[in-house]
Amino acid sequence: MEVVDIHASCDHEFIAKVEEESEQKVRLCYQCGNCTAGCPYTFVYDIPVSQVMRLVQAGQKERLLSCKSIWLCATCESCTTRCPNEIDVARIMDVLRHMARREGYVAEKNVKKFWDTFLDSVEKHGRVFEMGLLATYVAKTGRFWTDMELGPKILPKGKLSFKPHEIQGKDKVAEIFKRFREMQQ
Amino acid sequence: MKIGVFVCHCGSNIGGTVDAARVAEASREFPDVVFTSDTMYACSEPGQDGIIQAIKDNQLDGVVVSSCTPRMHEPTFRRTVERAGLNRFMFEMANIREHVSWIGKDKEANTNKAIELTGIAVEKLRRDQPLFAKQFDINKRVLVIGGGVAGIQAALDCADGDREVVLVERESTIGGKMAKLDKTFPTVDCSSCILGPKMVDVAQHPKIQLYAMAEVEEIGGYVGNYEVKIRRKAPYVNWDLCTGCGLCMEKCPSKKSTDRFNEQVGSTTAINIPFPQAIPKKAVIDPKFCIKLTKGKCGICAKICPTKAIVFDQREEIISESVGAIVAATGYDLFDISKYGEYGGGRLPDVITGLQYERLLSASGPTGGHVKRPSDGKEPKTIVFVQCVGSRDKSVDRPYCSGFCCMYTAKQAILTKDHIPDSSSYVFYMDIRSPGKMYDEFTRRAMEEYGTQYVRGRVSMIYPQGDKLMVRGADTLMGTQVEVEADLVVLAAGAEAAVGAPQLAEKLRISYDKYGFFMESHPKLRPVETNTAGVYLAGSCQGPKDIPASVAQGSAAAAKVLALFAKDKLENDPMISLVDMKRCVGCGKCVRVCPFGAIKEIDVRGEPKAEVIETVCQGCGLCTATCPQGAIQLSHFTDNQILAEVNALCQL
Amino acid sequence: MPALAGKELRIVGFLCNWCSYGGADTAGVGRFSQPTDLRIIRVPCSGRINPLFVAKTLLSGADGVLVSGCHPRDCHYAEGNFYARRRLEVFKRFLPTMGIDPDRFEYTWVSASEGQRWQKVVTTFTEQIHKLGPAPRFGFAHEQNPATAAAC
Amino acid sequence: MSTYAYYPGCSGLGTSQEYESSTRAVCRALGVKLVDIPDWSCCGSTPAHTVDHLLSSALAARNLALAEDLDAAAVITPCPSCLTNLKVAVHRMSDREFRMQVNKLLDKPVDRSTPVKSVLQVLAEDVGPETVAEMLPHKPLAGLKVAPYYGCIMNRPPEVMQFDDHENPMAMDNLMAALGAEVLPFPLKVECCGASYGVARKDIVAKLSGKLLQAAEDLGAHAVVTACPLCQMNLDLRQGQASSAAGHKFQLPVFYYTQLIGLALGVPQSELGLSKLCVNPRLALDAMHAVQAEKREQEAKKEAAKQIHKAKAA
Ligand SMILES: Cc1cc2nc3c(=O)[nH]c(=O)nc-3n(C[C@H](O)[C@H](O)[C@H](O)COP(=O)(O)OP(=O)(O)OC[C@H]3O[C@@H](n4cnc5c(N)ncnc54)[C@H](O)[C@@H]3O)c2cc1C
Ligand SMILES: Cc1cc2nc3c(=O)[nH]c(=O)nc-3n(C[C@H](O)[C@H](O)[C@H](O)COP(=O)(O)OP(=O)(O)OC[C@H]3O[C@@H](n4cnc5c(N)ncnc54)[C@H](O)[C@@H]3O)c2cc1C
Ligand code: SF4
Ligand code: SF4
Ligand code: SF4
Ligand code: SF4
Ligand code: SF4
Ligand code: SF4
Ligand code: SF4
Ligand code: SF4
Repeated sequence: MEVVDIHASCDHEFIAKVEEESEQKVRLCYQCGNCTAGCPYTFVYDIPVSQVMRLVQAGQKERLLSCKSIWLCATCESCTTRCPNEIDVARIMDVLRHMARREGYVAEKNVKKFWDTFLDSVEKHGRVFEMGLLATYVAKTGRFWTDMELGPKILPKGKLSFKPHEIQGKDKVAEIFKRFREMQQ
Repeated sequence: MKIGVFVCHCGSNIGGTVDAARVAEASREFPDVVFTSDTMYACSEPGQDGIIQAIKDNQLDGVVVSSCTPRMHEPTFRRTVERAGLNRFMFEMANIREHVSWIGKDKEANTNKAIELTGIAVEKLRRDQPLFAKQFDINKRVLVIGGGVAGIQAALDCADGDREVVLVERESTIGGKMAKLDKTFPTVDCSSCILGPKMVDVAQHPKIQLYAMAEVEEIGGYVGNYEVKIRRKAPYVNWDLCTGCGLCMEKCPSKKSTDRFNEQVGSTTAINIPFPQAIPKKAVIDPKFCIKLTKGKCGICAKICPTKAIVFDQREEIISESVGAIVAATGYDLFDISKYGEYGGGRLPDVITGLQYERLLSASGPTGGHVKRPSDGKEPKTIVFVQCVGSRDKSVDRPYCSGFCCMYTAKQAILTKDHIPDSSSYVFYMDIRSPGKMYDEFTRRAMEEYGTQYVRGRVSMIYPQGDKLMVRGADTLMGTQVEVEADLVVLAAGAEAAVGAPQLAEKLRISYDKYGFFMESHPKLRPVETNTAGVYLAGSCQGPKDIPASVAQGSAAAAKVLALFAKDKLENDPMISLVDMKRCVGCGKCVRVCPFGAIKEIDVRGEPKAEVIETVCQGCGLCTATCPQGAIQLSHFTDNQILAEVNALCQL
Repeated sequence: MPALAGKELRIVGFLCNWCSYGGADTAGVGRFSQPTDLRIIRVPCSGRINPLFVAKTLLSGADGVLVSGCHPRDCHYAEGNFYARRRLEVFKRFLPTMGIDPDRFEYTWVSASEGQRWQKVVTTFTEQIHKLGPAPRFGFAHEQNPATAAAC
Repeated sequence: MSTYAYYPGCSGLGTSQEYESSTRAVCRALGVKLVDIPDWSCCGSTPAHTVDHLLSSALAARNLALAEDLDAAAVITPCPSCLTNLKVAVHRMSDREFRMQVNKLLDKPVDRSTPVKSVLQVLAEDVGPETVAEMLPHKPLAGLKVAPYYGCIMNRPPEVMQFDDHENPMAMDNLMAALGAEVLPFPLKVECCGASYGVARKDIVAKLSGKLLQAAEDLGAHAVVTACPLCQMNLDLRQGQASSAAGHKFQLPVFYYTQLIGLALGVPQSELGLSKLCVNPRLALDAMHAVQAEKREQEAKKEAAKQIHKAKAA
């Protein structure tokens, strides 16, 4: 196991940034583990959420931004709701994800691709085009649709439209994305 | 007038961020100041001797010490100047520690501020007058409020000190929480075996007057002379006649009454004696459940009672008592676990509080000491204990540690193994707090000898699965989520202030913290005194405390009462209001405003005038701020003095 | 002595001995750092405070006055703070007629245990006064501008 | 009753068509007036807030701005995911600074703070289970054992959602009880079903949804009732995947609560969309009818016995 020099490796700037963007004080966490206890996703996490909190306190940026957990958090709000110190843990998970994106870390590529494809669809049509979303996702991941067996279940129900639901204001929605990107620069 | 100014460094406490020498030097410029010096520790023996020497050498008429808060050392220095022959009121203090050096970082600003605060103290001192205390009689009886173990101890110690004691308990029996416990840590001796005899002593002590089912209604007066009104609720039984035979309980048909003593584990009869060792051992009817009192029918108990003690039309009564001192010992209550929806508190019958579990363990409890879970009466084999429920949790506004639940959880885990040898116990904890004599050894025994599994982490949710309870928690040391299927879950519900504690504090005119616990005068040096003279604290009404600490405080409070009663006369605080007869127009406004009834209207040659009863006045100054003529002035805080302070700050 | 030139304004506090003065002590014991402008005058009870003291203080050149007592119902003398509140509430409404910005005067409650609250009260009030700037000077109080006078 | 600005959400046009149509039908039947937000756009759902909170709020806020012109009592939506995004946007925009930032991204700025509610909240609070019960004295769903499942974000975090109990919500329970259904105390009401990981990580959904289905089955439920398109899809469409993961075949119909209310109120089949469900709803309805039939039979027997008794006595 790696020995961590807790003085030298603590990235204070990172801690400050997480605190600023999430508007949460990570020092309030006393490591009770309640968030981990309640998190339905612990079974797929590489770092349980209470340890994510601990690593933020210890300023371990690299380990955090490269972990899988931040991509697998479903924002179910269990941790936020039950944290005895009223820390919005889910929001910290979100913020870590934002940072990972900005700095080019993606530990769960398919999850990111799915979300990106979803937003592309919104940007393009104003609303999500479910069928198009699936098609693009399959194309992007280069994986054949893993849910193939669901096809016969859902297609006959006539629920998935083969045509996007375009809206009049779709340019306005696209504009939101555009302005957002400009603002980011 | 000749004034001396002494500026304290308090080691580096003041000296670190205030230039004490410069404060002393600058003070020389103030009017009437003839001597200044700076000293390392003003309150130390050489420090005080230095002051005395300077008074004598320079024939000083008054002294200013610039140091810590007057709430700490004003009495100390008053005694110092008295030893040098001055009147103790010819002394002022400037608070340059708590209000300056400890809160400001800028040394220059601090020094400037310290000089100014010293300046206003000098201006006030220039207008001080020697004041002399009056003596008054003291009523050497004591009121103890709350008959838990702390109140019992205080009452017995005072009574053994030959003082009359009035003990007021709101339940129908004394004993408090300790009476409900099975065994007690760290010795695991039976609670009622050690408390029972003390309770009997209370009942039999000729110096103790016990009022059970009673609460304090109103408190008037002041140290040495309190007037107390006590409201005694109606038990619907004439207690002079009731022998505690219990025949009525056997026959009462209303069997679904709330069983308060057993923490609502099961129910009881409408007429009830809470437990066999109750003191007083008298029956009480719960009017909410008595068929006679709710529907007019029944009356079986009245027929059966051999002494004809039942009185259905009994009314509550108000009793007056005069006492000289009061001990508050009203204890704590438990956090309401239903606030934790995720634990199913109050919803799932097999999720219970620690105190309920004590009743299940107790041989005199509703299950006769056989641990049976409430839902189906089965003996549980897997028991999960969850610590810090309603403690150390900001989200439910209980950030404090309840102090004793780590220990009682360990105790309950040990007792569980004794009761059910083939059981497994799990304790979810965040930290184990066991800082007492033999305490840590005790929790270690729970783990090492009794095989209790301690899991470091909080529990997030508890939900039923079949006839079991699924407990989902974390083991932070293992770094993972864990689950246990339990038969019974015991929540270590934290302690909170007793119901009604703030209201009682207001009647006693003592302070309480934001959670309702009573405030002591000083957290370290005056732990059982309050800021109201003659009112003392004992036990967990001041903050969660285990039995040893509660008993120690009961005795400490008794010692304070006995020390107070060792004097035959008390001296009043001479900082009282006085009326200037020439100015008073007899409007009576001050008479009406005084909260203590300390001003009476007198007749001076046919004209109404106000007069202050010196031993009654508490020195609040409300009258002074009210009088339209400026005729009534609070000594030591006169209008002139306060305005001189204002001027010193503003008009230079 | 004037307030420290350029750094401080003149703020005077009237605090009851039992609650707020104790709260200020608690803040000190807890080392809760605060701006240095405030000078505290200790009185037994907020009920002792005659509104005229506050008026006099403001007219004499103070830039702000803070009165603090026990929480309602928590008065050491039973009901002193109740009278204080009534008087000071009326007084505050009366301030504009005296040509004084009512924001220069605040009254509040802080108990002896509330060190942190005291820190907040002082910090906020001091900020508020700094926003208002030095009070306009009344001719009769003094000629000299305290802000330019040398420290002690 | 007031008029509400209605935000259907994207899935209502596709995978949750039956939720959409049954919601409209039930609202009509219960006198809840809906006015669609004209030209509404996607709220951004989960993907948006995983990218950035400002972008996420702006996508939601575009709709809030459009709704302002409708002058409605509240913006309401059937979908908890949309609800969360809209509510969080409103919540955060109470901070002026943040609102200004959001408005910078929008063509039409948000001026006021509009209340946002779920359709469930309106039905539970503004209509109320008592009203529903009064309309249905014959308790049409008697005998149907349901496990109400709220999903993780309908009530959480409580500071933002401000609706019902966040650990043990009861709104749907009470509505179902009003229809006469037997409501089971479902212990995992607010546990997560796997959310939107169905496509990228279906193993997660299979496991989490499997837990929920197992708990409902253990209670003896005839059906699960949901209020969320994603939950419904995970539990219904992906029930087979959950079964394979659990190594145990689940056969639990998963209704939208609006479908059951609609069924009880006699809303036409075309609007209920029961045929759009994957696990055959008949399984549950047949069980219900069986219970009802048995009960009728028992009552008839009792009645007969009484008659005989009377006759004998006479
Ligand atoms: C589950 C559990 C297990 C515990 N086990 C142990 C143990 O093993 N060992 C140990 O050392 N400690 C134990 N404790 C702690 C112990 O209960 C307390 O230390 C002790 O009871 C404190 O005594 P007290 O007199 O201060 O308060 P209490 O016992 O609460 O007594 C206060 C009394 O005042 C009365 N009262 C309240 N308000 C009023 C009023 N306004 N007027 C009149 N009367 C009033 C109450 O009715 C009560 O009788 C345990 C606590 C719990 C919850
Ligand atoms: C590093 C440290 C920091 C601490 N900080 C704090 C703190 O911040 N807050 C706090 O509350 N507590 C603190 N404590 C604990 C505190 O020191 C004790 O609570 C306190 O001193 C106990 O007082 P005492 O009178 O019982 O014992 P002591 O202070 O030990 O006094 C005993 C006295 O008896 C004398 N004596 C011993 N034997 C004999 C004999 N046979 N004949 C005559 N005289 C004898 C000794 O010389 C001594 O003067 C701290 C302790 C340590 C070690
Ligand atoms: S629940 Fe809160 S305090 Fe506990 S470990 Fe998680 S973030 Fe920290
Ligand atoms: S919000 Fe994310 S981290 Fe928190 S409990 Fe849910 S999935 Fe886990
Ligand atoms: S007088 Fe006060 S400030 Fe001075 S040494 Fe003593 S405690 Fe410290
Ligand atoms: S009331 Fe009568 S019957 Fe009941 S215990 Fe007292 S003496 Fe016995
Ligand atoms: S009169 Fe009341 S207390 Fe007496 S036996 Fe009947 S129900 Fe019980
Ligand atoms: S004593 Fe132990 S269980 Fe109780 S609050 Fe403190 S740490 Fe928690
Ligand atoms: S100071 Fe005045 S009002 Fe206060 S107790 Fe004395 S006489 Fe009464
Ligand atoms: S208020 Fe003043 S003038 Fe009136 S009676 Fe009292 S002392 Fe005299």
